Amino acid sequence: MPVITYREALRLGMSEEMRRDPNVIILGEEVGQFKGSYKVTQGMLEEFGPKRIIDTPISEAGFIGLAIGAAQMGMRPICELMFWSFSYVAFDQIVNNAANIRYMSGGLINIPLVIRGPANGGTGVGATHSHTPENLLANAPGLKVVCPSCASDAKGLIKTAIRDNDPVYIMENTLLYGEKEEVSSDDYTIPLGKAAIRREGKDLTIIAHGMSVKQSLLTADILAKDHGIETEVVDLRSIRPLDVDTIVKSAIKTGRVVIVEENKPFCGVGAQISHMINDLAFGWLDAPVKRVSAIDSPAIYSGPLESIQLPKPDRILKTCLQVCPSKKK
Amino acid sequence: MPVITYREALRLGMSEEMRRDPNVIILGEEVGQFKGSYKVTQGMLEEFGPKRIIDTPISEAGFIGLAIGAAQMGMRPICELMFWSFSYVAFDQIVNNAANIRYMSGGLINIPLVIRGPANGGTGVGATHSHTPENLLANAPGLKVVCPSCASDAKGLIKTAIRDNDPVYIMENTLLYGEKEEVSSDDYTIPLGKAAIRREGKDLTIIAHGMSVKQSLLTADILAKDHGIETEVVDLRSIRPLDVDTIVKSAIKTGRVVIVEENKPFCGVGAQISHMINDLAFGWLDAPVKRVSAIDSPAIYSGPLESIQLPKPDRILKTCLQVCPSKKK
Amino acid sequence: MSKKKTINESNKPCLAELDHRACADAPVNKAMTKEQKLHLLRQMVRIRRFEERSQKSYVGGNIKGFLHLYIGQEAVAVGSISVLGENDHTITAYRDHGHALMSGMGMNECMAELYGKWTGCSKGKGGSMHYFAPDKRYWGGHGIVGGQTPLGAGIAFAVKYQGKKGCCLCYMGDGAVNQGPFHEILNMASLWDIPVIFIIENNFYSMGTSVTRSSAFPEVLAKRAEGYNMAWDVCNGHIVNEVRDCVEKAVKRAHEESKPTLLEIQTYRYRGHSVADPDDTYRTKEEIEKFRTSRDPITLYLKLLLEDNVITQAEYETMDQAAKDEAEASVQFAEQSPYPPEESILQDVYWEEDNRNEKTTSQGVIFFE
Amino acid sequence: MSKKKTINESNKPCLAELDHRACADAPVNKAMTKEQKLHLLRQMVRIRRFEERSQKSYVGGNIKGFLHLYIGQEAVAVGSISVLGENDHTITAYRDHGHALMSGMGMNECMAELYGKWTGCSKGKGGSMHYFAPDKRYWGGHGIVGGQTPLGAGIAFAVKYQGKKGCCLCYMGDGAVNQGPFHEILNMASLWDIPVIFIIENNFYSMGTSVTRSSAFPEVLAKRAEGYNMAWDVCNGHIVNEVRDCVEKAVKRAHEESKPTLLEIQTYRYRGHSVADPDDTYRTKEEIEKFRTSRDPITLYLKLLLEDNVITQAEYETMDQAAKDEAEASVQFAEQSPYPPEESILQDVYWEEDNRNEKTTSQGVIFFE
Ligand SMILES: Cc1ncc(C[n+]2csc(CCOP(=O)(O)OP(=O)(O)O)c2C)c(N)n1
Ligand SMILES: Cc1ncc(C[n+]2csc(CCOP(=O)(O)OP(=O)(O)O)c2C)c(N)n1
Ligand SMILES: [Mg+2]
Ligand SMILES: [Mg+2]
Repeated sequence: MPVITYREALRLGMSEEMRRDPNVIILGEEVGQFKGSYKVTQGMLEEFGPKRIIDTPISEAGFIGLAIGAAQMGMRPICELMFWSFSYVAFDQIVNNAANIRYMSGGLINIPLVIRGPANGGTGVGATHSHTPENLLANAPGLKVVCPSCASDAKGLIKTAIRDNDPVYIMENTLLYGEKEEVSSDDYTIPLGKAAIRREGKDLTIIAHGMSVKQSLLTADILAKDHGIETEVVDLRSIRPLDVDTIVKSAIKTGRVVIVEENKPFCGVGAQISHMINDLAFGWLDAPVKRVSAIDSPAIYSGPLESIQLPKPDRILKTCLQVCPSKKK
Repeated sequence: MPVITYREALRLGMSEEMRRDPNVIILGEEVGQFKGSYKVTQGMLEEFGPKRIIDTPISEAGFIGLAIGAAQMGMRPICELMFWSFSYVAFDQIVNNAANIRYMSGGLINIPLVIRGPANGGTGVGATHSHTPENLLANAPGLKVVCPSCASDAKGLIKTAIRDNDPVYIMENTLLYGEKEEVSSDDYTIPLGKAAIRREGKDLTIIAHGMSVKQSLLTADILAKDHGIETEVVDLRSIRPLDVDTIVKSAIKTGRVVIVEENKPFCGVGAQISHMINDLAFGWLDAPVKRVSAIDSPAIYSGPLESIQLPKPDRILKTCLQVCPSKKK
Repeated sequence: MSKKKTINESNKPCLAELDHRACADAPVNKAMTKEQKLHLLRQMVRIRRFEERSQKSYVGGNIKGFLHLYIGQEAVAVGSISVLGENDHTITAYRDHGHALMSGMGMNECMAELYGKWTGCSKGKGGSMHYFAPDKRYWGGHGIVGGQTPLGAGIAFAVKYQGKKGCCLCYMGDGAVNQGPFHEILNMASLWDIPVIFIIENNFYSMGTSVTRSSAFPEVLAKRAEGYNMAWDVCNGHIVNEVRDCVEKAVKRAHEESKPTLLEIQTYRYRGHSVADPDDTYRTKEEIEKFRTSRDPITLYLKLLLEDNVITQAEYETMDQAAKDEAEASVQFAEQSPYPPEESILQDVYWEEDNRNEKTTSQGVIFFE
Repeated sequence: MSKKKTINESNKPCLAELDHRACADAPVNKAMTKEQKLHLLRQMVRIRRFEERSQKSYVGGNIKGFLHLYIGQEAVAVGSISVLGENDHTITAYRDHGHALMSGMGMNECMAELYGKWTGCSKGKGGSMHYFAPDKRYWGGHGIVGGQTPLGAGIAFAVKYQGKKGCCLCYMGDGAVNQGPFHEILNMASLWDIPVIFIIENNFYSMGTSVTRSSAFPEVLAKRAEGYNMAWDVCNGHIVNEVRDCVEKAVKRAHEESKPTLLEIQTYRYRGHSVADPDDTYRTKEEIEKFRTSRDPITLYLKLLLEDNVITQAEYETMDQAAKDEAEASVQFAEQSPYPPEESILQDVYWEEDNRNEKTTSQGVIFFE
């Protein structure tokens, strides 16, 4: 299998779907002539032409609303947000129109819309460019939210998202775009709502999504090496639908759970998962479910501080050892 | 003490503060000549004049952004949203500019802004007008969110909010505007972040905010009468800051907790509170923490169905009895 | 753009003399058959009687939420939609009963929707503000002011993408022109030659705010189009023939040049903003009364059709009675219909959940408790 | 509004001959003392040298995130801010170094901010896009395109409310004009006579998109103001005197009539959108080179001052060296400064938490884990 980047995997997934289905188009700022702000769409203008790869003005509410209207008519638009932070200027279109029209029409309409772009901190772009709104969006019934953590998932999930007949929002990560791995050239899809166990373990469960999966795996290595703790790492992949089964099974198996995410803590995805585990695995837990989220302030610019603010192995490790004491020492 | 409505209590609180401080102004659609869509500001144009009671175009992002700019300069604007649902067209201003500018300026700036308006279902206004975004807003560090459940709190909390030097968002309820109770004419304030125990009990704790407090109290009556269960009802009043102390003490005291809210379940306020209780009262609980939220679809229009969708005594009761079995029978 | 003489540029509700024969001889109107003319009249009457009847039910407590009546504005929806062809679409805001009925929706499904019944056009899930009929190319019914305007452009975009000669009429109120997304989409519509026709139904008030208290603009609102190099026009919405003439030109521009237009159609609502609006702070009873008596769209068109011997007074009365009967029957229908079943609350949220089959690639939990 | 001859209406970057003496004799410019003239030149040079030095640090890996350089556009910030008085304010977008320095901020605090240091103007919390100096009536530095435009109007609103004769200059890029909130605030500014001056710094590109690919508009962007009954003007941003003349008239309008203005100042950036932008897809190297050689704001103003014997070449070189030295020293300062302490992450979030005292009425938990 060819080794390609996360960025290329996204592009491949979209290109395959665009070849399959002429109703798929891409709209966004700088997606065409500029080749994409993060080069995800590089080369696609050449292949698919300006009718399908559409450079927009800086009018997120406008072009996403336009995409919703077009989606109602059977098109399958993919909107690129340069950052998910900019979803806030289009929030009404994104959560109200996209999520509610099907319901308010009694099911007469459906909206096969994909919105994608990066949602992460860690590169010093500051408080206005570092939002991770997966919790805000997954709050709305009618929407689906996925956060691929690696290249092969990126391809499989974006293809599913494009074929899905409901709005699916994909949160990527600028720090993952360059990460490489083997990605099949086959026409494969990954179901939404299916988590992946990235590492098996019996002592402790870490639940994570997106970049936090990587940080959690690094931590799991340390936990094994330095503390004799065997950690199971669950990559959610999809926030809504959510693979509650896998989560709860792992929680019951290990009895100890840490949730890692870049979300701000108050009503973050971790809060929802913690609630469900405490409910569904009540009596099975040997320690309270703990979270490692972004430290609860707006994203700080300063590099070394931002690195502390986001969940990294040192903070994750500390919390894991609270939940599951070291077996060595 | 005079008996006045929730609506009048809000008006009284705002009027008192406007008399105290010439920097307080009100901006919103129909707040002046029309006397307020829900008549909260009735008569204020006459008292304070058009310089301070300002009718705006239907431009929420514009006038809230304007208020943020004015607040930086030492003014203390109160923005009325006709419904909090319309915050979504101004979401960037509301969560990004209002929450982040202080931080990004290293503390040079502060934004004494109040935004208020109703956030509730239950009146058949449908999916686009029934949002309860307290969870989405309280997610953002830099913001404060309060949800008064009764007239005397409405006055005390809005006065505190106006004097607070940070953005405070007040979520009211069209179904509470007409509710009357004794409200002091004194110049009193209620601290943000202080919950109120509305009913004491030893068997079960219900945690609620806004309209759900009323529904919970009704349920507590039934629980006492029909099931011999003594329920403690905690009214959060404030979502952020949050009175974690009172919540956890009550949870430890009763060992059984139900959280009631109009929020949609996924990452609702209840998820956050459930997580905290499970963490801080770990080992003290006799049953899993359960939630009664809005049923997880967009707000339905049809009256009888909306009544099922929102938390009402019948659904609350059922969940309470799951968590705390009837003592009679 | 040409501006017609009947147009009011003072931007106060204006009662200058109107010519009910205006545009009667415009080609698009001259070409109508007798049945087509009667159709226009009948639709205006049906809309009015439907709404009057719904108001009665609302006041009687049988309808919840908001009820925004279109009474007085009927010629706008009727005139404009009457010039559309099979690839043309419509979308509007929450004051949507007129557009829905004129698009071919039935009174029964519309009334049942108001009653929140399972037989309603949206199964009782949408209510007054959210009527939809995609099979009639009618896309709602939208509650957030201005929120439907990018959707309208998107519909027209799709029509063009799919290679059809069609357009989308996208209606909004005078108060909606100050919502940001409308501005964004005006720019895009012009930049990309999208065959969308934005129609500002200027009834001179947004709730209790007169247009001059909410908007800064040159002579007319529609002139803002010039800032986007977009064609625009203004017409009088009390005269159905004038609406047809004006909209038909814009439709031609959309069909033949794939160009957008911003139209302003000046009109007036007789009722409060919604039925619950006390309507006593921003205009006088006399103003309403004068509009009702001097420029009612039904009266004016009836006068023309009587003069031209298209209809007799007796025939009109039969038509009117039929509309009343139809409205009354729709109330019967609504009242006898069941409410949606409880399990329907979680239906129509996700297409994929409503249509689970072997191809469904969604797993896990999608609804939460 | 008057349009000056040097203005380019083709809306492509235009290289027509420029007169470096344009507006030199306008009253606002004639009235300047020698020191004032030198001040303008010095500020342009300081901005340029500061940014060139910051670019070097960025390429060297010492600065994170985005770095949007203003090089080529200096005459806009310098000319416009130079005509302001003590009740006048400024606010801008993320390309904010020029406005910050011209507002009186020091190179040290600005460079330290880029380095993410505790001594930075925002304590290292804001970065390049978020410089603030309220004491200098400079309100940032904003990262969301168009998001600062309502704030600018709000600042001007407050000035007027407080009974002062002042205004706010609110800058944005040519790409920002298609953000909804800007449209909303244009309407409100005109409707309410807010003394705000919106300045579109039209450098003909938003990232890789030329202005004609992102906006539909008549001859010039600023003409959109007519849709709001707002005064507007366009000027050439390569010539600092022309900027001063144009902005000063708008400031007068704000001060004396409390009326807003929409200005378009045509300019050009030499560097990529940000330092990381490869800058190879949307314009030619030749285009950049021609701007740099034929219409550089510093070169043009220096030429004028040399001609008028305000400065000698040697004096200029001293000035330039001083700016370079100052920039270099600011790098030293930044490098030697500490990073913010870890506990500062949770400071400056809430005023009430940073200033807890007996009057604080906030209790409970405000930061979560
Ligand atoms: C974004 C948003 N803000 C406010 C409202 C509340 N609202 C509903 S209708 C309306 C007035 C609209 O007036 P206009 O656009 O003139 O339409 P008309 O009612 O006259 O048909 C307002 C303020 C809303 N629905 N959406
Ligand atoms: C709402 C929003 N959308 C997109 C962006 C990403 N972005 C940052 S700058 C920029 C281009 C802006 O160009 P222009 O307004 O012309 O200013 P210039 O960079 O030329 O100074 C874009 C698209 C953003 N910051 N905010
Ligand atoms: Mg109106
Ligand atoms: Mg630009």
